[in-house]
This record gives sequence, structure tokens and C-alpha cells, in this order.
Amino acid sequence: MTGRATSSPGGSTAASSPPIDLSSGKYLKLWQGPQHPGITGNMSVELTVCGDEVVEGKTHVGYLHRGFEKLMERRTFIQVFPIVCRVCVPEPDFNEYCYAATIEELAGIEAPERALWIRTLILEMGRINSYMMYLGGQAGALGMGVIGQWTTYVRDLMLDRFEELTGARIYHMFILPGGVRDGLPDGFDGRMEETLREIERTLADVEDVMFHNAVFKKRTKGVGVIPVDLIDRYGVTGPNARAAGLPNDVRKDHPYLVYPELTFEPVTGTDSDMYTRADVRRRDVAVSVDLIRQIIAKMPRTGPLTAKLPNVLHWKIPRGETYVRGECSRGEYGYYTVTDGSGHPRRINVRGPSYTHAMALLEHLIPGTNIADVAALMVSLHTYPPEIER
Amino acid sequence: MRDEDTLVRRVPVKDELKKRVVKGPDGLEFEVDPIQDYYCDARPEVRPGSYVRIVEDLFNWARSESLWILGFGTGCGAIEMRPLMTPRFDAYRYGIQWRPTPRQANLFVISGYLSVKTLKRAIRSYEQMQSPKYVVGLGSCTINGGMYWDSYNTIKKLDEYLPVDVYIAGCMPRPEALLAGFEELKRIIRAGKAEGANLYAQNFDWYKANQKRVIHDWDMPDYNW
Amino acid sequence: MPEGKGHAKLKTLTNLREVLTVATEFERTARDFYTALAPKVSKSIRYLVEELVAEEQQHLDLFAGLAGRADVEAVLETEIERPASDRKFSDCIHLPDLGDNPDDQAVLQYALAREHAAMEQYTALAEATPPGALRNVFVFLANEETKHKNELEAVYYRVVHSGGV
Amino acid sequence: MRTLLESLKERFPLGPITEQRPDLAFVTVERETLRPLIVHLRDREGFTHLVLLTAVDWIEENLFQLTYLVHDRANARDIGLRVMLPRDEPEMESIHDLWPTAATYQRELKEMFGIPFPGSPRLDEEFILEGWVDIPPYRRDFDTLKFAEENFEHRAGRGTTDPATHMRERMATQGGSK
Amino acid sequence: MRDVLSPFLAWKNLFRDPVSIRDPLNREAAPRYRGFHKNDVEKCIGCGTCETICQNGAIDMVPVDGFDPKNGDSGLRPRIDYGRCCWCALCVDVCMTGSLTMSNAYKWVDADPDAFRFIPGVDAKSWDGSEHGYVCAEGHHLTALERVPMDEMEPEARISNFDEIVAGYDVARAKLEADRCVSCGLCIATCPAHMAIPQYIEAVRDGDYERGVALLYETNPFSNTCGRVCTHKCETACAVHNEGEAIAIRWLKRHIMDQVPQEKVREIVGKPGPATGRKVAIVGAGPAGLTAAFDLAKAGHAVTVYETRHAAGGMTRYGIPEYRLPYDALDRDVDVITSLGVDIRCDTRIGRDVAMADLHAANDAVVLAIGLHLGRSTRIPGSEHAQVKKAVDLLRQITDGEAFDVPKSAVVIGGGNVAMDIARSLARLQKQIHGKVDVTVTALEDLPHFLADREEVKECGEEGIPIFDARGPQQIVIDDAGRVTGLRTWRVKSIFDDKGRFAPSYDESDELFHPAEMVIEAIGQASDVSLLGEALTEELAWNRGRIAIDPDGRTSVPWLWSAGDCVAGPDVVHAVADGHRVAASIAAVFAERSDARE
Repeated sequence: MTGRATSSPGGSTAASSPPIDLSSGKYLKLWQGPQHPGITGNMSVELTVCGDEVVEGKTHVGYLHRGFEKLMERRTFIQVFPIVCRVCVPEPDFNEYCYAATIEELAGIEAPERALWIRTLILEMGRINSYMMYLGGQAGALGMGVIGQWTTYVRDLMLDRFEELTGARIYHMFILPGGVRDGLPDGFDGRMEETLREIERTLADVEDVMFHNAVFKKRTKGVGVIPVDLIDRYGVTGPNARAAGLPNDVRKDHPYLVYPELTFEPVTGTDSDMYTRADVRRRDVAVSVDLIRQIIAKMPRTGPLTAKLPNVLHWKIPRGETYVRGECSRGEYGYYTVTDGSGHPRRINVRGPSYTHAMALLEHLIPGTNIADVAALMVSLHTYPPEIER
Repeated sequence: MRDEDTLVRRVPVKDELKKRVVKGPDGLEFEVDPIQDYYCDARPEVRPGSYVRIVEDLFNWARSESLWILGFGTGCGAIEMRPLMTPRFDAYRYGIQWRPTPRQANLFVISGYLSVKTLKRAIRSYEQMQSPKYVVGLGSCTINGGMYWDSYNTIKKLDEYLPVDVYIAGCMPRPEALLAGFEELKRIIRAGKAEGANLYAQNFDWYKANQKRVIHDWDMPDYNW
Repeated sequence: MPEGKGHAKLKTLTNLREVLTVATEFERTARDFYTALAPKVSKSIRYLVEELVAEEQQHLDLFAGLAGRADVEAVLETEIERPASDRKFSDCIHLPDLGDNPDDQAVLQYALAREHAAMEQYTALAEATPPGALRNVFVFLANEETKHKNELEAVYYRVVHSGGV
Repeated sequence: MRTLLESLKERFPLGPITEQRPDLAFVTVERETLRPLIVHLRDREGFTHLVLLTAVDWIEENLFQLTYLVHDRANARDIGLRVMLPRDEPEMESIHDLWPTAATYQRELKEMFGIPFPGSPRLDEEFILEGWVDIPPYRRDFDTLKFAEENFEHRAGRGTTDPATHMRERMATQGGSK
Repeated sequence: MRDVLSPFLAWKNLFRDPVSIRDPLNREAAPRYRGFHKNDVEKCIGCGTCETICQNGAIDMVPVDGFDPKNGDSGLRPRIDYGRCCWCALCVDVCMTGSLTMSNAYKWVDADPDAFRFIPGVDAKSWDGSEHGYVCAEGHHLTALERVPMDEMEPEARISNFDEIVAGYDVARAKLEADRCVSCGLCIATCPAHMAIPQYIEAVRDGDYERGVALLYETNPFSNTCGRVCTHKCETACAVHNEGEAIAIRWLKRHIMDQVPQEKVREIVGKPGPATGRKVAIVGAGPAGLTAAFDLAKAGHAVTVYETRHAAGGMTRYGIPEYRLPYDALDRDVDVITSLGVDIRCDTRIGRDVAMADLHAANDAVVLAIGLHLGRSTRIPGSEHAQVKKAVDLLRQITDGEAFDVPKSAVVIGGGNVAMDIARSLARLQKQIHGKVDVTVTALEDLPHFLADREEVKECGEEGIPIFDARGPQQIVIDDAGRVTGLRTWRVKSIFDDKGRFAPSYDESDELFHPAEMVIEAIGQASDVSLLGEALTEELAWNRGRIAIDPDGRTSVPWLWSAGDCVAGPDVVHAVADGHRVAASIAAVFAERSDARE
């Protein structure tokens, strides 16, 4: 019966697998979450363990389900704007960008040049924040609390930059369909540079303390390997795919906003294990820091911030559908928007990377791991539950 | 008013919670009824204050200076707790810290909207906490539904389901606002007015009725601790 | 004022008693004139005439009251210079012929002319009088007439220019 | 993209085509064509990445639209396959064997739209909702506000006034006959 | 080895300064922070646009003590529920006056969940005086502020004819203009007829003109007319007016009527109601009389309208020149009304051809809607001269096509629309006959106090008609041969006293002579009530020169109602509103009588 743990690549949940007989007394069910310190966000994993080996894991989500996709259908196009960012808490700006981009495409509006630069800036700032939370979480899941103390601190510095630029810390509500709300405040460049330096310093510390740490290496190297042939079958994107050596990066593959005018190379790894994924993300922070510097140096400082919109109170968009994607810190983030000529979207489907990562992929990776590694494994896939259930 | 029993029955009981016959390690077979047998089911009781006022005051002071928060991020507001736990805002200097299990915590921060599914877990977490215990409602959505006011899956008034001591306005409230909320809670505790746990015990039937009205898949005992 | 028939009073000096008497007479004749006019005009504009009657009656009462005031009594015999406007003022005591069925504009124009004369008269008298109780009386009278004239002007504008969009 | 669509047209019966962008096209296909077409796209044309699978409710036309969005990494292009299903009989063939991750999408569609995909793993398990007793909530005929008002308490004391009505009522009484 | 030692590098942070914020409880947020709301309630107009845009349903519009509804201000103020708000600041962005802003305050804790609800600017809050906080970025508007331009004829092209000057919107432009409307409805109360303005503008947006016509006819059977010459007070109440240009409500109304063929309009308006056997006579076929006729006919009453002139329309036909309101536009309005079976008898003067008493005898109710057709005279010296004309008389002559000697030069006294109308009509005739325009306008009022519409004044200037404002007419100069040579005026120093009442004072030293062959007085109009006859005049109660009416338009004589300019003063749309009012009142009285009979 224990053979069940080394599940076939067909999927841990394949109906053909022999059922686990709970009454046999060999197995125990453990619920990790939703109220559990070793869980990312408000979700849970139902583990079936045999000894300390996990033989089956089922992801349970829906604890954060607010029915966004339904609520959006009741709202006008401008009213959707404040609500989209709530879909993903740690990196909300991709929702704003993807939503605005689909709406602009369907309504035939072009956001002005300057707004595109500011959007790119915001997305990169958000990426750093998201990675910082991840690094802290990844270390924390393996008992290294200090990393989280450092990264949360620098993330907070970045939140200060967000606050002075967008007027909010978490939910920025800054990227409106048609443009952005405002330009950079006075003295922003200097303060941003200070923050970037602090991030670089912290990153160096993190490298020393976390990545050159025997315990960390032991716990993460060779664990949670995603074979490269699973990448597309499981819809794996972003750093999770890049750690397997694939240079999949929407910023390069499908250049959007002003990425064509910026110089960078997607960060890849080779081993596709937990360590590599963490390392890819750490190096990706450095890429983002560099991108922000490039944006600050190149961006136009004058010009319109918003395109002329029709009166937003009764804005109607002709029938159409489109999909716009972007590369968020966790992978491909996209909005599939359908309009029907009325003043409300017909349907908006949010494609968050965690949807595939935390469900099918995690369920596939869990069997055979140690209970203690489940939390770290989850974190290493870098999943945020709200974008799964929306 | 809907008939709660009908609602519960409309959702079939999960297989693992059904009565079944189990074979023990000794080879004996016996029947288990998980909901009855796996939990200790008892009503909460009102905890009287100390007879001596000054002792109670002392207790309240001690309680107020050790707010141990249950580490259960029920909604998006949880993200602003992270800065509080870390050096920049450093809530520990205010006697506030986070605990991983309900048994060790006396403050439950409902960090925003509660989906019906989470409400069920939040109730269980709350009930597992030791008295005296406190609840802080964080953000607009705990007050009147917030931006999910028309959602089919989130509750709108937290105080219908759990006794709330302090609300913090914002969407989401900044760490500083959270601290202000905790300071207000301390004041209330010191004044002896943070009687949430007793309120819950006193109005237990009312709370349960409200909870069961929205949690259709009610497959747990009314109170377990 | 039995012998107070306009031009006969043309001498350079007058006194307050005389001025008051003429003024009172001025208001009385006006009141009587409007009272007699009221039934003659169309009912549609009768309100104008009736308002004028009421207004003049009010002034009459005012002057009567003034003559009885102690401070005024004391200066009644003071001689003052007769102002140039006196002629015009006195003229107004003569009653015009507004025709059988005068319209609102005609009535108003006549009333305005009367009030204007009165206003000028009292203003001139006030200017000719040294400061003191007497002067205050004239200033008061001048203000009263000015106020009345202004109200009539407003009525005139509303009536005549109405429809002037 | 044009050449690809032309070649697909030769092999498969295709419905209306929308070329949304040079790198994104939507094609309507019959229920039966979907599987062979998507297998062809995946195995022959390089569309190896299933971006998303979701549904749109066209209740007025009594149709559900299933959208299978597949992505070709090498050429950085996407094709969205639209399958129109009758709303009253919306069953669809599962593709979890092509992409294991599709099982999650199909489970969600079953729960939120009520579209069954027979054979898809854990299809009937609750996914996002718990104890749901109404019609699938993403269907257009489900009114979330009405549901929220009937099922949840809202804080009392709210109430608004329509400016136009308020003005008409109040200004009429103030202004008298005018 | 490195992997074992490296982690100890963390100890170097021992020597760093702590990064903790010393007093996080009193930390100020960024200047742009979207904190708690502030509202400049004096500036706020209570349009409710913030409520409309709020996706959280967080805003209620509530009455506030001390703020009564007035033109362009509903008297309501937004109350925000912080149990709903998400601080997206769309309400600030959309605010039509810029009164709603945000402070950067963010701390509000309370044990009472019902406390988080307040009226910014009314309920005092600690952040009311906050200098920082979110404001809408410069130039960032969610709604369009500039009016969509409308084509109109150039002055040179229009001066020699009576063709309509404005072209009307085409569909694309009308849609754009209609799109600017925020549907707040502040205009509705200001419109005397309470037209469903936001709704018919919405019909333009949707391109559903038939719905538009139906909406227009609910409140106004003179939409062709009002769509051109309405005094559009609604546009002064328009919320967009606060930070931009008001919606062109009048032109949009016209646009709707322009889009629907006349037969279709008749079809939409429908048939008269089933005959009730009641008869109503209406004196005067102007907008008031005909609106009443329209309503009464719709209700199934038999209506006869008596008109002294050759054609129906009243002042809209005989007072307003063709270039502003083409006769065929007016005819279309009248046509719909006659299509309901209303019998309009032109060239029939009450008091001459038919007696008031006969009307009373033959009808169940009589409506007096006789307008203001008597021109007032300044009665300055010389004003009795034959070459001193009244504007209304001259305009009537022009409409009827009566020949008169068009003077080579003319001076108009008056600053209202009638003065502009006659000046511009004369200018056209002069251009046609003499090839040259020579008309001067003098007015008592100064330009800011002109009663005429701004556009009228502007277009007057464009057409080469000089306007001398603040000139008090003193004398019409007549030469020895008995010909008018011109008008003498004094400058008006001030026209109103400090209380805003009319009290002109002149500067006699500033005298002007305006040479002209003809002087036209356009200072005001009166109602010709002589047709009532003496007995009825005596029987009626009067109110300051006008027939006294109750709020429903009923006079003191039970069978007689009165409506329109003759009781309410000159204004087309007011007349329409009046028409509805008396029609409703008559219908109510009829219903009462029926009840009494049963």
C-alpha cells in the first residue's frame, strides 16, 4: 500500500490509483491549515501520512473566495478597477495592469507613453516586494526567522515608496484603465535609490546567511524537484519553470509595457529543486533592482498620464474578448476579459499562476515527502491562495 | 427566517463524518460517530470576575499587556501584520506577539472579510482559545461587508457571529492603525469592558443560530474546546 | 393749511411749522387723490393705487406724529431758508388729470414724480439746516421719501420691464 | 498566425475566427472537434501550454462558451478555442489526460457553472465553496446581491436620497405656486 | 566550510542602528496618502455622482440641516460608510465640484461598529484641517468638461437671410455630448416642466431616439421649440457647469426631435383618450394653451383653442424670429397637438368674435393663456412718434409678412431677448433691402445684468450690431420736419441699489446721441386683459397686476383657469409647465364632478 506514495506521473489524484484504506490503521489524516503556521496564506493541505512520510496531499482552497469574477460582472468598467487589486494581496499591481490592458485593448484606448513607464516601474517594485515576502517565508518555513525580519523590513521601505507614489501601501489602485493616476512625487528618485541600495545590502546578507547555509542547503537541495517535462503539462510558469532551465519569462517572450526598451536577461537555474527556485528568485530581485534603475533613468518626466476616456459613469465596450498576460513574481498572470457591448464586463477570468502551482502541481509533488518539508515545499512554489479561488 | 435543520440536511454529511464501524488494533470492531466521539462537546460558561476589585484590575492590566495574537490570517489584512512582527514596527515592545495555536492566544484578529468557509474555521479557532479572549475586527469588511458587500460568499457583520471588542477602519488599515486598535483594546481590557468571551457564553444560542444560518455545512459540535 | 396754495408761499424764509404743514397737506392730497382714483382704474392694476393710498396714509400718520414730538415742537418756529426745490414740490400738490382709465405705467410715473420731488425737497431742507434736532427731522423725512421712491422704482421696473426677456 | 489558421481550416471544421491581435486568435469549434484539434495544436503546432480553461455564460442565447486558451512558446502566440454548449445540456469531454492541471479548471467549472466533465478527477468534490445550496454562482441567473441580502445581515441605518426627487419635493414646497 | 560559517555573518547586524520606528502611533502618512474623507460642503452640490461611482455602495446622499435644495444644489451631502469604503478615491476623482478630497489621516478605531459612518465636512473630524492627502491629479478628470461644438452659420452667411443659424448636432457629436452627462438629475427640479433630462440624454447615448421622443412628450409637447429657444435654466444647474461647460441639454433635446420622422412622432404620442364628453375652451394658442390642450385631448376631453392671430404658436411664432426657431419646427409641434383632435381656431379674437361669456356657457372649463403681447413704452419725450415702434408689434408684422418701411437706420431700446430678436431681424431686413446693416442696441442694464442669453448678445455683436449697455433713454429727438433723427441717452451710473433693487442713477454729463430713423422699444410686455370684459375683470381676483391663481393655475372664478406668460411671466418652458398644471387641475376637477354626480 505504501507504494501509493510514489505516484505515477499521471497525477496523484488519478482515479486509477488504489484507494487508501483509512480503516487499515496504517494511515493518518493531517490537516495543515487553514489555521496553521506552516501554510502560505489562508488555505489548507489535507495530508495522508504513513509514519512521517506523506502519501497523499490534497489542496483545499476557497477560504478566501469572495466571488470577484461574479462581483466584477455587476460593476461598471471603472468600478472594477478598485476591486481587481484585491485578488492578489502581496502583489496587487498585476491585476490592475492586466485589467487595464484588456479593457484598453477592447475599448481601443492607448495609454500614454509616460503612463507605460510608470506602470512598469510599479510592477517591478511590486515584484521585489513579493520576492521579499517569499524569501522571508521560505527561510521561515525552515526555521530561519531572521531572514524574514530583514526582508520584511526592506519590503516595508519599498512600501513607503509605493505609498508616496500611489497613495497607498498595499492596495495601490493606481493603474487606471487609460493610464495611471499621477506622476512621480518630488525627490522620488533619490529615495528610491536609497531603498534599492538597502535592498541590495539585504540581498547580500540573505545570500550569506541563507543561501550559504548548510542547513538550508541540506533541506532544500534535491527536494521538490519539478522535472522539466512536467512544466507544460502542469502549467508551470515563472521562476518555477525558470529554475528548471527554461527561459520562460513573459517580459521577454511577449514584451509588454516598456520592457522592449529595457535590458535584462531572464534568470534561470538548472536543478529545479527548492534551492534553485529560491536562488532564481533571489537573483531575480537583483534584475528588478537593475530594471528600476533603468526605468528611473529613462522614463519621460512630462506628458499626459491618462488617455481620454469616455464618461466612465456609462462607459460601454463593444462585444469582444481578449487575454493579456504579464510576468509576475510567481509566473504568468493574465486576465481573460469578455465584453458584450454593455456597461459591465460579461466575464473576467483571472489566471493566477498559483492556480496551477498550488493545486495540481503541489498535489503531484507532495507524495513521498516528509511532513516537515511540506510547508517549505509549498512556499517554494510561491503560491498566494487568493488568486486561486479569487 | 430559514429553518436551520433543513439547511443542514440539504448538504450531505461527508463520508468521513458518517457513523461507521472501525476495527481497532486489538481486532475488535466498534462503531464510531465522529461528530459525537471525536470532540468534547460542551457549552461555554460565563467566567465571573474576581471578587476583589483590585485583583481583577491587576489581572486586567496583566491581560492588556500581553496580547497574544492567534496567527490565523483570515483575510487580506493579514499582510499588514507581518510588518508589525518585524523590527520596523516591532509590536513586541507593546506586549503583543503572535502565537501559532489558539491555545496560546487570547486575541483573535479577524483580518478582513470572512468567507463562509473561513467563518466556520474562525469559529472553531475562537472557541478553542482560552478565556478571557478578545476579537479585533480589522478593516471595513468586518464592519459592514466592505467592498464585498454584495458577495454571496462573505459575511457582512462580524458581530453577528463573534463578539467583537474593537474595530479598525481602513481597507486595509496600516500597521500603525492596527497598533492604535490594539492600544484601544488594551484600554478597554484595563477598564474591564472587554467581556467578549462572557458575551459569547451568555448569548450562545443567538450566536449559534446566526452561525448556522450562513454555514450550511454544519458538521461540527456546537462548541468544542 | 388754509392759505397754503403753492406759489403764494414764495418767500425766501420759512419755518419748520410751515414746512411740516405743507408736507402733511402734500400727503393728504395724495391720499385723497389715490383714493378717488382707485375705482376708476381697471381692477387688474387697482392694487397699485391701493398700495399708494396705504403708503400715503402711513406718511400722513408719520407727519402727524412728528408734529407732536417734544423735540420737534421746540424747533417748530425756527426760520430756515426755503430751498429751490420748493417750487417743484409745491407743484405736486396740484392734481394731474390721469384720464378716465389710466394704466399702471401712468399711475406709477405720476407717483414717482411726486416722491422724487418730496425727496429732493427734504434733502435740500436738511442741507440748509444747521446740525441739530431740526436737521435730523429733515434727514429722517428725506430718508423716508427716498425709501418710498426706491420701492416705487422697483415696482416700476418690475411692472414695465416685465416680459423684457 | 494567418497561415496556421489556414492550415487548421483544412484539417478541421472551424467556426467563426476572431483575430484579436497578431499573436492572439479565437476560434469557435464544435464540441466534437475540440479534442482532436487541441491534441493537434499541442503535439504538432507547439501549443504545449494550457493557459486557462474557463466559461462564459451567454444566458440570452442559452449557451455556455468554454474557452480553452493554449499557448505556443516558440512563436509567442495564443489560440483561444471556443466551444459553445447548450446551457441545458452542457456536458463536455474532459482533457485532464492531456494536461493534468486541466482537472482543476474542470472542477471549478463544475462547481461554479455546473458544467460536468465526466471522468475528470475529484470533479464532484467541493472545491471553492462549502455547503453551497443555490444554483452555481457564476451562472448569470444567479443574483449575488439578492443572495447576499437574503442570507447575510447588513448593518442597519443606511439609506440614501435621490437628488432629483429630493429637489423636486423640497423645492416645490419652498417655492409655493411657482 | 563556508556553508557553516557564512550564517554567522548575521551577527554583524549587532552593530547597526535599530530600524524601528520610534513612535509608530503618531507617524504621518505620505502626502498623497488616501486617508479619510474631507468635503467642502459649501462647494459641494450634492449631485450624488460620488454615490453613483462608488462600487461599494458606501455613500448615501442625506439631507443636512442648513442646506436646502436650490438651483444646482440638491441640498444633500454624501455620508460615507467606513464599513464599506475601500479608499479607492474614485469619488474624489469624479467629484463634479472638486469639493470631495481625502486627508492623509488613517487612524479610526472604535468599539462600536455603528460609529464608522459620517458626513464629511458636517460631522467634525480631527482631519478636517489636514493639508495633506489625496487630491485628484492636475488635469485628471473622469468626465469630459468641454462641450462638443455645434456647427453654426458664419455671421456673413446668416445676416442676409432668416435661415436657422445652428445646424443641430449630428448623431456622432450628439452621442459625445450626451456621454458627458453624469445623470445626476440636478437639472430636473430647475426645469419648470421637470423634464426627464438625464433619461432622454441616456436615450441619445443609446441611440434610441424613439424612447427619447416618448420621454420628451411625457413632459413637453413643444420639444422642437424648446430644443431651440428654451431659456435652458437647466444648464445653469448642470453639475458639469461647476468645473467645465454645462451639457448642451437644449441641443440634445432638439437632436432627438430631429432624428425621428414626424409620422413616427405622432405614432409614439398615440391617440387621444376615449371621449369623456367634457369640453374645454382655451384662449391663446401659445405653448401654455396648446400644452394644456395636448394633455386634455390625451385625456379624452374635447378641446377648442381660440387664437387671435393667423397661426398657432403664440409668442414662439410671433416673438421669436425664424432664424432662431424656423416656423416648420414649430409647425411640427403644433401638428402633433392637432393630430390629437385639438381644434385650433385662428383669427378668432375673444371679446370681438366670441364673448368670454359664450365660452363659459359652451364649455366645462375655460383656460386663459393669452401671453404678453402688448409692448411697453418708455414714455420718454418723443415716444409717441409714429416712427417709434414696439418690438413685439414689429416682430409680429415680420412673421405675418406685412410690409413696412424698413428703416435705413434704427436704434433699439432694451437688453432682453426681444431686443436682440428685433435688432437682428431688422438687420437682416436691412441687409436684404438696403444692403447694409445699421442697427444699434441701447440698454439700461449693463452687460453682466443683461436679461438676454449670452449667445444672443454674442451673435448680435457678430452680426455687426453694436450694443451700448448701461444707457438710460432720455429723449427721442425729432427734427423740425417731424422726422425721428435719433435717441439721446445718459450713462447709467448704477442700476441697482445696495440691496439689489432697481434704482437707476444717471450720469447726465455722459450723454450720447444715437442717430436713427426709427426707434424700437423692447423694454417689456404686458398682457392684453381687455378681452375679459369689465364684469369678468371685476369678478376676478388679481395679484399685482396679474390674474390671481392658486398653485394649480385656477383663478378665483371656478370655471376659469389661467396659464402661461400672462400669469407666470415670459418663458417658453415655464408656459409648457403651466399648461400641464392647469390641464391636471381641470382633469382633477372633472373627476371630482363625476364623483359627485355618481
